[in-house]
Amino acid sequence: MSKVDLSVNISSLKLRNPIMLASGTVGYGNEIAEFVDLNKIGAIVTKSLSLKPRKGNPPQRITETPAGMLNAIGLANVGVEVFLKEKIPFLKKYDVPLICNIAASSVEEYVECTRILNDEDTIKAFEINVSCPNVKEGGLQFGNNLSAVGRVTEKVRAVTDKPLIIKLSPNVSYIHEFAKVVKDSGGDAVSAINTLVGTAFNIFTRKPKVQNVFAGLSGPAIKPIALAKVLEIHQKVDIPIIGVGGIMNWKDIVEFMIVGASAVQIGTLNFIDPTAPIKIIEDLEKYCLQMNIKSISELTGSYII
Amino acid sequence: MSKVDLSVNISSLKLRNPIMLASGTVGYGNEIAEFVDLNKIGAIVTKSLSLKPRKGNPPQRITETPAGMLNAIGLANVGVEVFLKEKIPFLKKYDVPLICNIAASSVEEYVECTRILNDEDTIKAFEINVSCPNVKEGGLQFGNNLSAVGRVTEKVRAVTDKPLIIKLSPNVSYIHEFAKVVKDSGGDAVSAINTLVGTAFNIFTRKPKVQNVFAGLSGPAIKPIALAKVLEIHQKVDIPIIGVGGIMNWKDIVEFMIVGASAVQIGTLNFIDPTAPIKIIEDLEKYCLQMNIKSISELTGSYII
Amino acid sequence: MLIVNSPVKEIKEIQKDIFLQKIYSPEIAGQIKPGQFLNIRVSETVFPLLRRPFSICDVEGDFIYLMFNIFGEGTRILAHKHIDDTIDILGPLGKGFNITDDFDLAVIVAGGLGSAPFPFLTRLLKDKYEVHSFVGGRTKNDVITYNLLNVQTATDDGSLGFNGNVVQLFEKNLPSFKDKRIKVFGCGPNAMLRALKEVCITHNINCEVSTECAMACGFGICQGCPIESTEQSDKYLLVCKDGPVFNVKDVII
Amino acid sequence: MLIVNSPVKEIKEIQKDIFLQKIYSPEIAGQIKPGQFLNIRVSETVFPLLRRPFSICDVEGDFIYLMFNIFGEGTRILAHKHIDDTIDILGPLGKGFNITDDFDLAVIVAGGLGSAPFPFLTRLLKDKYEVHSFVGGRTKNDVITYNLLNVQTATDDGSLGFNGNVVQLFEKNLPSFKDKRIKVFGCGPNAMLRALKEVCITHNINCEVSTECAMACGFGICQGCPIESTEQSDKYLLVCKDGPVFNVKDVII
Ligand SMILES: Cc1cc2nc3c(=O)[nH]c(=O)nc-3n(C[C@H](O)[C@H](O)[C@H](O)COP(=O)(O)OP(=O)(O)OC[C@H]3O[C@@H](n4cnc5c(N)ncnc54)[C@H](O)[C@@H]3O)c2cc1C
Ligand SMILES: Cc1cc2nc3c(=O)[nH]c(=O)nc-3n(C[C@H](O)[C@H](O)[C@H](O)COP(=O)(O)OP(=O)(O)OC[C@H]3O[C@@H](n4cnc5c(N)ncnc54)[C@H](O)[C@@H]3O)c2cc1C
Ligand SMILES: Cc1cc2nc3c(=O)[nH]c(=O)nc-3n(C[C@H](O)[C@H](O)[C@H](O)COP(=O)(O)O)c2cc1C
Ligand SMILES: Cc1cc2nc3c(=O)[nH]c(=O)nc-3n(C[C@H](O)[C@H](O)[C@H](O)COP(=O)(O)O)c2cc1C
Ligand code: FES
Ligand code: FES
Repeated sequence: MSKVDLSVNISSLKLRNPIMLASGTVGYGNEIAEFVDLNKIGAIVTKSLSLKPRKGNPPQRITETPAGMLNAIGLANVGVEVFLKEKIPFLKKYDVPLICNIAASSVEEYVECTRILNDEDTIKAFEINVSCPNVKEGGLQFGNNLSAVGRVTEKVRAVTDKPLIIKLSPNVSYIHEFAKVVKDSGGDAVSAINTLVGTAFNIFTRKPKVQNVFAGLSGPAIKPIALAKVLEIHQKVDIPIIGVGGIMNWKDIVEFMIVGASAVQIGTLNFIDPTAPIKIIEDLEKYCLQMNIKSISELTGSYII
Repeated sequence: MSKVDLSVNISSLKLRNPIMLASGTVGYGNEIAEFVDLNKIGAIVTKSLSLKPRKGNPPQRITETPAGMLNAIGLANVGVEVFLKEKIPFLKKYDVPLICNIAASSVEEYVECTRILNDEDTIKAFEINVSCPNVKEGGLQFGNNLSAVGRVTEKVRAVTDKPLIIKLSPNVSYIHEFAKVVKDSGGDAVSAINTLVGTAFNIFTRKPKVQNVFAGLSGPAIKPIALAKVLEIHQKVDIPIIGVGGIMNWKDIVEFMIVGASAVQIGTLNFIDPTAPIKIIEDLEKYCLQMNIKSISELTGSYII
Repeated sequence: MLIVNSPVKEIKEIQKDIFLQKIYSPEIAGQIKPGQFLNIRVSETVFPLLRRPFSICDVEGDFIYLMFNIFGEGTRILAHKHIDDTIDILGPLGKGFNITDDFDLAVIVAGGLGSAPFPFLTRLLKDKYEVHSFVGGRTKNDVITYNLLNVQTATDDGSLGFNGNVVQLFEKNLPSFKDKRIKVFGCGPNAMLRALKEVCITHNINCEVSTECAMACGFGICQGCPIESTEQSDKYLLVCKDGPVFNVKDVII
Repeated sequence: MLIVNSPVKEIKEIQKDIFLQKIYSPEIAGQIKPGQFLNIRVSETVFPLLRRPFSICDVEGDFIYLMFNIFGEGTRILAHKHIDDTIDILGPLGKGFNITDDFDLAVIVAGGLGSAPFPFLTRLLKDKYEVHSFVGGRTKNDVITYNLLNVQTATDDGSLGFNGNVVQLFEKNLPSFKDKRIKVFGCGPNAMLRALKEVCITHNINCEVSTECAMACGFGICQGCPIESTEQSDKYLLVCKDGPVFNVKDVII
């Protein structure tokens, strides 16, 4: 047995280790299971689900940038019904906390999705994606609108007792204001960050490289920004934070925890080395032993400023 | 003589080519002049000047990140008086438009700096840095505060007839709102973007790698974000835009121009290859010839979406 | 699907700017099929960040071959590997060509680097089937006939072979195949594959093509590589998982 | 200041994990002075992005030498260069050691890779002056005495030479120099340089140290490398331009 306690808590959700697989980067778990023993992972977050299936954006959907990538998948997903019928059975075979990420176009749709998914025991928590570029409320993007984020949190809270995580947009001036609204509206935790808005153009055709024009930037390029957002929240709001953005190795995870994350999500790295999450767990354990850390949760917010 | 017209206009400021050297990345021109024939550059922007000399932040001030760097220099500068006395004489020897970048802690200080510098003929335009992390108004950072940016623009406009450029912060939800305020308050152009807020921590000491904790992210990592900000402004506000952020080669410059920039600034690249700006000019010319572009300004906002 | 680090054993410039890389990879060699591909991490660093997809060009015992040109940073780094440097391979990926159909004559139609998957396909077909190859390029430098059989060439500028594109050349030759049950295997730029599809549909010819698409993961988790299906308009197929080889009847290229 | 691409001609591991790289660079060799440094771009790509500063370790005719260990990604890439790969050098940078002072005996005090600038300094001093070297490290593997003269060693763990740090060793030996006009040249971690400064100030010994600091440009345009001056409290000196060598009297380390 390991001498280091790697388990962490996000509100009432207990994870065997802080490593979650991020929404949109592991589909519904099937393909990644060929590389990762899901039973060893902290938690898995589904691709964003909407009420009805969504076809997503036409190609080209992705492009590479320096130390990063842009994507505009357009929330392609099977919808909650098909998810329950066709995707959950596979995930039931594993002993890994399943977190359903939900994306919707209105407060009502968020609530409806949650209600439909809530009875499924395999689902251990919800992560609400308020930061997808296509989702607007009153002309503003949901994720950039304090009162919209408050309203979604409150209404979804009303229909579920499971841990409720709100995934925040980084494309705002002060992310801690959003974390505060989440807390005040009954949310249990926040994930920070979703992708940053970016674009890229072909200089010969003058057309956007990603068909949707604006796309989301992820990968190591954004890590310093994600760390700053997590730190900002940690300094100002007392709410559990799940750190996401540019994690490539165990060191990045330690860095996220030091600046305030209780757990982390691995995204883009799954595309590059899908076996990394497992290797990282071992490395984290070694670090803790070396640093004489008994429980990895001691790291959370342990910065010395 | 060249067959391509590389000259561009930013309001009444005519540049021989679109390549400007960004504030804070070429000091006051002396050292860079060993590598770059300043007479060939579009314009040079000084390190941000304040009314009084500023010592800047204690070390460590910089650190590297994936395809980027963080800096928190803390606006170390000689102050406007010393600048006029000791730094201008060197720059006078060159035939290159000099743009003074100004950073201040209050509207009054911005106005005062501009007034003092305005009589110096060598100074061809002002760039107002409203996005430095240390500068606050009413608790908010200046650059994230629409009315503060409007007020600075208006008041500085009142004391100078030279082209007035406002350098915008990218750490906001909708940068075009700021560009609009600048335009409505009498500004002639905007520079986009300044650095993004980021941080990095040492995982063994748990201390910030940059002493100031929060620092500004620059370099190729941020290029997709900078491009998206320029495009957002171009789509919504009719004002000349100077594109800045992560430019490493001529292709990046073309990309910035396509999404809407009338000119560009090279920042971090000066540290890595100070001779690059000159090489890039030749490459730009070749591209224009190849693409049958007579005047490089045709590129500005020529995206096909 | 495996992730293996395999050593480069030989790098040859088989013609100007076209590289053939021989890699010792028994794991991959043992299970890969023609038309499948590999997603290769060319550097351990964050630059370039993503893997790069390459067709399996050929298999010989425990060795596999890649064929590529220097297109951007990733292929530049790949071309500059030294002997015994290892490369990080994820694969085999996707669905390859179906060679169990009912046909007598295999016709290969390749444009530019679209020749890459065909040496391996040819190796597996040649003992059982007659194989004819139509190979095109913009100029003669872009025509890659390496290890192909019964080759006819076409160039846009007429510098080699037929003056025109390779699909036109193929169509022109169709009459000569008229008594045979033929199957066409195509690879090249999407514009070429579109033209090939049209010809094959018109003449009711069985045709599979290997399509190209920007990819992140290569194995179905990122949804980055959609291609429009002719069957279902409400969802896309994925090039990396459902393809890269499709029957032209099944996709809108 | 120049930017040159110079070919690597030899890479040697002079002791476990310590590399010496010989580079053909007549341009740099012709003008660099001991204590000056080079800012090296180890990759043409954006990773790593910034140049890496290295002391000039030695100069022999048209060749220069660098000494380094594999610390992170940049030095890893540098250590894996092949013969005749070129490296992109910006330099010479900064102010070197002043060897025109009035002294009879040069005393070198080096900790760990702080030995790097001293082979060159020793080469220039040895004909005119007596040179004594005190070299320390955490363990015996960290003690680098390469091409130094009259060496005494110290290790924190006592595995080689004096059991303690190199500044203590130097101080212990001070009495033996008491009739000579000595000048001390120090390089090593800042904590060591602080201790060395204290000893030298206490005993009124002329001492120059080469300081270390994170750098972006290396030539004075980024303001990234401040060091507190003893003269002026209202502004910092720059390590890259005003240093990296400072007289201990002039800076607060
Ligand atoms: C299934 C499949 C098989 C392929 N087989 C081969 C082959 O055998 N030989 C060969 O030379 N090329 C092949 N390609 C194309 C090859 O992947 C690209 O040439 C390569 O990714 C270019 O990388 P780069 O870093 O040199 O170029 P860059 O332009 O620097 O790459 C930038 C980004 O664009 C992507 N990209 C660029 N061109 C293409 C392209 N044509 N298709 C998909 N993504 C692209 C890259 O993967 C990368 O993410 C194949 C592509 C696919 C999808
Ligand atoms: C004037 C000067 C002379 C030097 N001379 C030598 C020498 O002769 N031999 C030698 O081995 N090392 C020397 N160093 C230290 C050397 O620059 C670092 O070891 C090297 O930058 C590490 O780069 P990396 O990519 O391997 O490490 P990483 O940790 O990956 O580097 C990350 C970043 O931190 C910076 N950094 C890391 N360590 C240091 C350090 N100690 N000092 C300054 N910046 C650092 C890097 O430049 C880079 O920007 C010198 C430093 C300075 C300032
Ligand atoms: C291809 C791709 C698809 C994504 N899809 C979703 C999604 O459906 N819902 C969501 O909340 N986040 C989605 N994300 C964002 C990631 O979950 C994560 O927040 C982001 O990529 C930053 O982490 P990374 O840098 O580790 O990738 C997606 C990211 C990528 C790269
Ligand atoms: C070390 C450093 C110092 C900077 N100082 C200033 C400054 O004083 N004033 C300012 O307006 N911008 C300053 N900047 C921001 C740059 O001018 C530029 O907006 C930013 O670096 C993005 O461009 P880049 O990615 O090309 O570097 C500084 C940037 C760096 C890296
Ligand atoms: S490339 Fe990721 S799903 Fe196809
Ligand atoms: S490293 Fe840039 S000023 Fe010293």
